[in-house]
Amino acid sequence: MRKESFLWLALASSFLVLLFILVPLLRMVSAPSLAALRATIIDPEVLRSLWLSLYTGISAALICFVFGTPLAWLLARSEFRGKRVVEAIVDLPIVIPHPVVGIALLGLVGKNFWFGRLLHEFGLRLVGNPLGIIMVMTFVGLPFYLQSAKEGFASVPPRLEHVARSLGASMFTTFFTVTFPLARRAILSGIIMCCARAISEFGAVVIIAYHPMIAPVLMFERFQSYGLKYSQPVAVWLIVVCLLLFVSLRLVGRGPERTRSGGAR
Amino acid sequence: MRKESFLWLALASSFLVLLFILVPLLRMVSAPSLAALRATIIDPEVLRSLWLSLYTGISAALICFVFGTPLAWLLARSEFRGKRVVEAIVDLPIVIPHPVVGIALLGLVGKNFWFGRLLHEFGLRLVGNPLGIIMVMTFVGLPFYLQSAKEGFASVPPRLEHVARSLGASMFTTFFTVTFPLARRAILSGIIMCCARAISEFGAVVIIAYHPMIAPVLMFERFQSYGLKYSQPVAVWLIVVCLLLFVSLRLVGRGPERTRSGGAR
Amino acid sequence: MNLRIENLGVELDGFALKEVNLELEKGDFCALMGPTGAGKSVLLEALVGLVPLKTGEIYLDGKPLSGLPPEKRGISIVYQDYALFPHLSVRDNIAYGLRFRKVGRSDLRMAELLSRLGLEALLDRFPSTLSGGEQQRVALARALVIEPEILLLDEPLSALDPNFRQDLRRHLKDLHGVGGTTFLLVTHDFPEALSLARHAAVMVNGRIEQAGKIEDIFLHPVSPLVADFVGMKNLFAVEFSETSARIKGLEIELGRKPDTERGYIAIRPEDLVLSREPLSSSMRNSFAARVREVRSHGFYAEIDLEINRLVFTAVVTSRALLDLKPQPGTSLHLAFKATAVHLIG
Amino acid sequence: MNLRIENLGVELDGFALKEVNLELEKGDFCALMGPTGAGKSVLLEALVGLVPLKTGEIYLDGKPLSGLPPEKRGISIVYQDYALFPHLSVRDNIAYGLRFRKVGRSDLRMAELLSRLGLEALLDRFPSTLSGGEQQRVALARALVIEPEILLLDEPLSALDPNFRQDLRRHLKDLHGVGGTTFLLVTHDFPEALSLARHAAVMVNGRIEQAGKIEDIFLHPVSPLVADFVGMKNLFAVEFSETSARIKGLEIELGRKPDTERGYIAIRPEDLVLSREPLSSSMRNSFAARVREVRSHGFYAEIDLEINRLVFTAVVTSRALLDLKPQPGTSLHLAFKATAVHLIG
Repeated sequence: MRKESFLWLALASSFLVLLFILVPLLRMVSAPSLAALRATIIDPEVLRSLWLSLYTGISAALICFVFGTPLAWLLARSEFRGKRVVEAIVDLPIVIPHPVVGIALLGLVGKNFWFGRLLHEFGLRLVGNPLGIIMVMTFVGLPFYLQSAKEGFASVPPRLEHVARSLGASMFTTFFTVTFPLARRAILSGIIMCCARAISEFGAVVIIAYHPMIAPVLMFERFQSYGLKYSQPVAVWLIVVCLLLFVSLRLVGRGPERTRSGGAR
Repeated sequence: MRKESFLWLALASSFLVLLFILVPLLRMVSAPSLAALRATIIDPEVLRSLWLSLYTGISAALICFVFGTPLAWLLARSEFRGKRVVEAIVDLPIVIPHPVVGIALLGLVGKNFWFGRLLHEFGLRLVGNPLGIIMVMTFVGLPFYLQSAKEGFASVPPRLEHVARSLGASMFTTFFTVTFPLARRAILSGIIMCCARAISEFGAVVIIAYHPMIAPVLMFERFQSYGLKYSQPVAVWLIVVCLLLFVSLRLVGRGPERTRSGGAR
Repeated sequence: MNLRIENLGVELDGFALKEVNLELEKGDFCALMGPTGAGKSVLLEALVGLVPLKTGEIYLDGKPLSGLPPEKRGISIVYQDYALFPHLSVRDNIAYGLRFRKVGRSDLRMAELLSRLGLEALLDRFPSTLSGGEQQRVALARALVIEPEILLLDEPLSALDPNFRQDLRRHLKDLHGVGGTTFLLVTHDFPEALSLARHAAVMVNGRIEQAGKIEDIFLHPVSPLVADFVGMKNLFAVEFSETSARIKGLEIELGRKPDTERGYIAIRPEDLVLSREPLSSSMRNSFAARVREVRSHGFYAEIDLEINRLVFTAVVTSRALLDLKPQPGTSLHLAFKATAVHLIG
Repeated sequence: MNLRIENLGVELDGFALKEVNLELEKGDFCALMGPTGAGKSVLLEALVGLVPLKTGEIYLDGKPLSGLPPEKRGISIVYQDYALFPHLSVRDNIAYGLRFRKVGRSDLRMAELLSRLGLEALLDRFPSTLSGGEQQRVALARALVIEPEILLLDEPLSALDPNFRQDLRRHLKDLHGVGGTTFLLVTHDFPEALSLARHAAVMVNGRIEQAGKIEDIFLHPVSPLVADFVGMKNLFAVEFSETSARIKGLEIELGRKPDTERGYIAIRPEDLVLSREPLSSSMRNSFAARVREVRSHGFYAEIDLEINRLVFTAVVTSRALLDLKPQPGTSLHLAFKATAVHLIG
C-alpha cells in the first residue's frame, strides 16, 4: 500500500505538470475561429513575418552548425586547462536575460561604438536588418547546438577513431568518415533545438530590430495594439510552421539511417 | 602537417565562437562609467525590479523542484507507452516563441476566459501581479529543471535501489536515502539552470505583467525611453546579481559533498 | 522446505522463464548454473520481487511471496558489481538495512561479520577507495547483517581479480556455516559451483534442465546440454547392443546393459588415459588414435585425438605432455575404463 | 629487426612506462603479458602513435617512428571490444583501410582473408547483427587486409565466449602463417600466450621484467614476479648449501650447485607427485605432508599441503582426486624430481 501511495503521488504531481504545460497551449490553439485563422494566413504582413522568422532562424542554426561543430568536437575530445571556463562561457547565452543580450550586441554593433561605425562604413548594417536578427538568434541558439553536438561527439568511442587512424585515415578523413556520421543524429537534434530557440527569441531581437518584424514581434505588436484576440491566430500559425519544420527535419535525418542498417535486428 | 592544419582550423573556429559570445558581454559590462553604475544601484525603481526578478525567479525554480521532481524520476525510471510523447510535451516550453507563451497563459487566466474569471472571483489575480510572473517563469523554466533532474536520476544505477529495497527500505525511503542523495548535484544544477532561465525571460512576462516591472522589463523600458546608455547599467547589475546567486548556490551544494567523501582519493 | 519455487513463469521483453521448479532446504548452499542468457539473473529478480510472475508461486517457509514487495521478503542480494552506496561510508553501507529490520543483538552480529570479513579497519572509508575484493566483502556484510532467510549471490566472483576471487570464495564458505541463511549462488562457471555448493540446478533457455546434488549433476548429467556445460567433452550419439555402444564402427564396452537402443554416451576428458605404448591394464576400452591438435593451457593441456573419424578430447597435465610429446599426426594409445562411460538421456 | 623499441618512456596521468626495450623479428608472434595495470595497453598506444613518448624511440625496419602520425606507421590494431564501425557494413568495414593504403592485389587479398575467416556470407550485414566471435573476425580482416608491418592485438579473445575463443585462437594461428605481418599480442592470460606465441615479454609496473622465448620464460623465470605470473606457485626464499636448498628445516635436493648462497626456488604445481603410500622411485625429494585444503576446478584440482609449516600447492586431475581422496588434516606423500626445482634470480 505504501508503495502504491508513493507511486500515486508521483503520478498525480506529474499529471499536474503536464496539464500546466498543455492546457494553455491547447486553449490558445483552440481559441481562434477558423475564419480568423484563414484571414490571418492570407494577411501579407503575417506571411512576411513568418517567412522572416523561418529564414533567419534557419540561417542562425546553420551558422551555429558550421562554426560551432569544431568547438563541440574539441570540447568532447580534448582535455585542457580552463575547459570548465570555456564550457561556462558557452552556456552564458542561456543565462543572460534576453533584453540584455540585445543591449550587449547593440552596444557592440551600434553606431555609438567604433566597431559598429566600422561595420557601417563597410556597408554592413545590422541594426533594423535581417542580418542583425540572424546575429542575435545565433547568439541565443549557440549553447543549444553546442550542447547536443558535444554529447553526440562524446558518445562516439575514441577507439573507433584510433582504429581509423591506424588503418591509414588522417585526422580530417577520420572526422568525416567516422566521427561525424556516428554523431549525426545528435547534431541534427542540436540544429533543430538551436533553430527552435532562435525562432522563439523575442526580447533580444526587439532591441536590435523592431523592424523588419519577425513573427513574435508582430504578435507582440498586435497584442499591444488590438488585444489578445488578434495575436492568437498569428501565434497558432507560428507554432504550426515550426512544428512542420522540425518534424520534416527529423524525418529527413532519420530516413537514410533506417535504410542503411536495414539488416539490423 | 595535415594533422596540424585540421587542429588549427578547429581551434580558430572555436576562438571565433568564444569571442562572439564574450566580446559583446565584456563591452557591455565595461561601457557604463562607475558613476552611472553607482547612481543606478541606489535608484529605488532599479532595486525594486532586481528584487522582484530574484524572488520570482527563485520561487519559479522551487515550484519546478517540488512538482517537477516526481515527473523527472518517472521519466528516468519507468518505461511506458507514450513516454516519447510526454518527453516532447516537456520540451515544448523551449520551442514555443516567448510572446506565444505569454499569450497562451493570458488566454487561460485572463478575464475573457471562464477559468480566468473563476480565479478572479476567488481573489487570485495573476495578470499584472508577481504571481502571474512566477507562473510564466515556471512555464519557461520547467524543461531546464526536468532535463537535468532526469539525467541525474538516470545516472543512479537501479541496482542500488534494488539492493536498498531488498535490505528492507520501502520505495519512499529508498528514494530519499539512495536515489535523491546520489542525484543531488544534477538536481541542484537543474534548479540553477531553471532559475537562470526564469530570470532571463522577457517576452512572455511582458505580456502577462508589464507592471510590476522585473529587471528585464525595466531595462527594455529605459532602452525605449532613454536609449542604450541608460539601459546598460541596469543590465550590468542584473548580471552581477545573477552570477552571485548561482555561484553561492553552487558553493552551498558542493560544501557537504566534500566533507563527506573526505576519505576518497 | 525453506524456499520452494513452484511452476514459476516470467515474461520479459521477449525472454521467458518457463515452469521453473526448485526447492531449497534451510541452510543449503545451492548453485544456479547455466550459460549466459539462460535466465539465471531473471530468476533472482523474480525471487527478490523486481519482476512480476506470470504463473506459479514462490514460497518461503510455506508462505507465498507474490503479494509482497521486495522489502518484506527477507531475501538479500549481492551483485557482481558490488552495488555499494557510493555516498555512504563502509559502516553506513553495512548498517543500512538494520534500521528497517529489527535484528536481535545486531551489534554483536555486525562485530562478528566485520571480524570474519576483516573489515574493521575499513569502516570509515568510502567505497570508491576500496579494491574490488574489499568492496565485495562489504557487500556481503551488508547483505548478511540483517540475517536474511535467503542470500542471493549474482556471480559475486566474476568481476574480481583471480587472487581476490580465491579469497572471497573462502569467505563465502566460511560465512555459510555461521547463520542459518540459505545461499543461492548464480554462476556460469561450473568449477566455481563445484568448489562451493552442495546442491545445484542447471538452467538452459529459461528452464531448469537438472537439479540435485552437485556431484550427481557432474557425474550423471541428464541431457547433452548439461553434459556439455559440466565439461563432458566426449559426447557421442550411439546405438547400444548388449553391453556395448557402437558408433562409426567403434565398439565401446560399457560393462552394463542400457535400457534403450539409442542414446548418448559421454566420457570426461580427464578419464582418458594416454600412453605411447599400448597399456596392459584392466581398462576395457583401448584404441590406437592419431593426434590432431594439442592446446596448452598452462597447468594442463587438451589433446584432440582421432579414432575412425571420431574426435576424442583428453586432458593431461603439462608434465605428462613433456613425457608423451604428442605432435599432430603422430599416434598415441587411448584407453578408458568401462565405468568412465556415462549414459545420458 | 622488424620492430625495435629502444629505452622507451611514457608518462600519462601519473602512470609511467620506463626503459622499455623490445625487439621483434619480421613475422614473429610475440606475446606481451603481465597483470592488469602493468602498462601493456599503454605500450600499444605508444606504438600506434596515440600517446607521446617522453624518452626513447621506436624503429620499424630501422626507421624511427616518433615523428609519424598513426596513419603513416603501418601498424594495425585489433581491440578487445572489436571497435567495428557500426554505421558501415561488414564489407565497408573490412575495406575501410584500402582507400588509404595502396595494396597490390587488394581484391585477392580480401578474398583470401574472407575465405580463411569464413566471412563471405556476412558481407552485407551490419556489426550489430553479428556475434562477438564474428565481430572479432571482421576486425581481424579489417586490420590485415592492408598488409600492415605489425598487427597489435589488445586482448582480442578476452571478451569472447569460451567457444568462440578457441575458434578465434585457431584463426589467429592460421593467419599468422600467411602474410609477413609481425603479431604482437597483449594478454594477461599466460596459457593463452603459451598456446599462440613464439616469443614473449612479461611486463610489470611499466617495465619489461623478462623477454625471450616463451618456453624459456615458462621454465626459467628471472624474478619472483614473473614466476608467480607464469604459474610457479611453489616459490620459496631459501639458503643454498652444496647441492641442496634449506628452508625451515627442510632440505631440498637440487642435483646441482647454485652460484649464490641465497635465492629463490620454484616448483611447478603439476610437477609434484602425490601418493597415499611413500613411493619407491627415482625422485630425490620425498616428504610426508598434511593436506590443508582442496580446491576443485572441474578438470583439475589444487591441493595445498603443509610440510614443516611450509605450504606446497599441487595440481592433480579430478580423476586422481577420486583415487587420493584427500581430506583436510589427513596425510599424503609428496615427491618431486631434483630437476623439477627451478632456481630463480
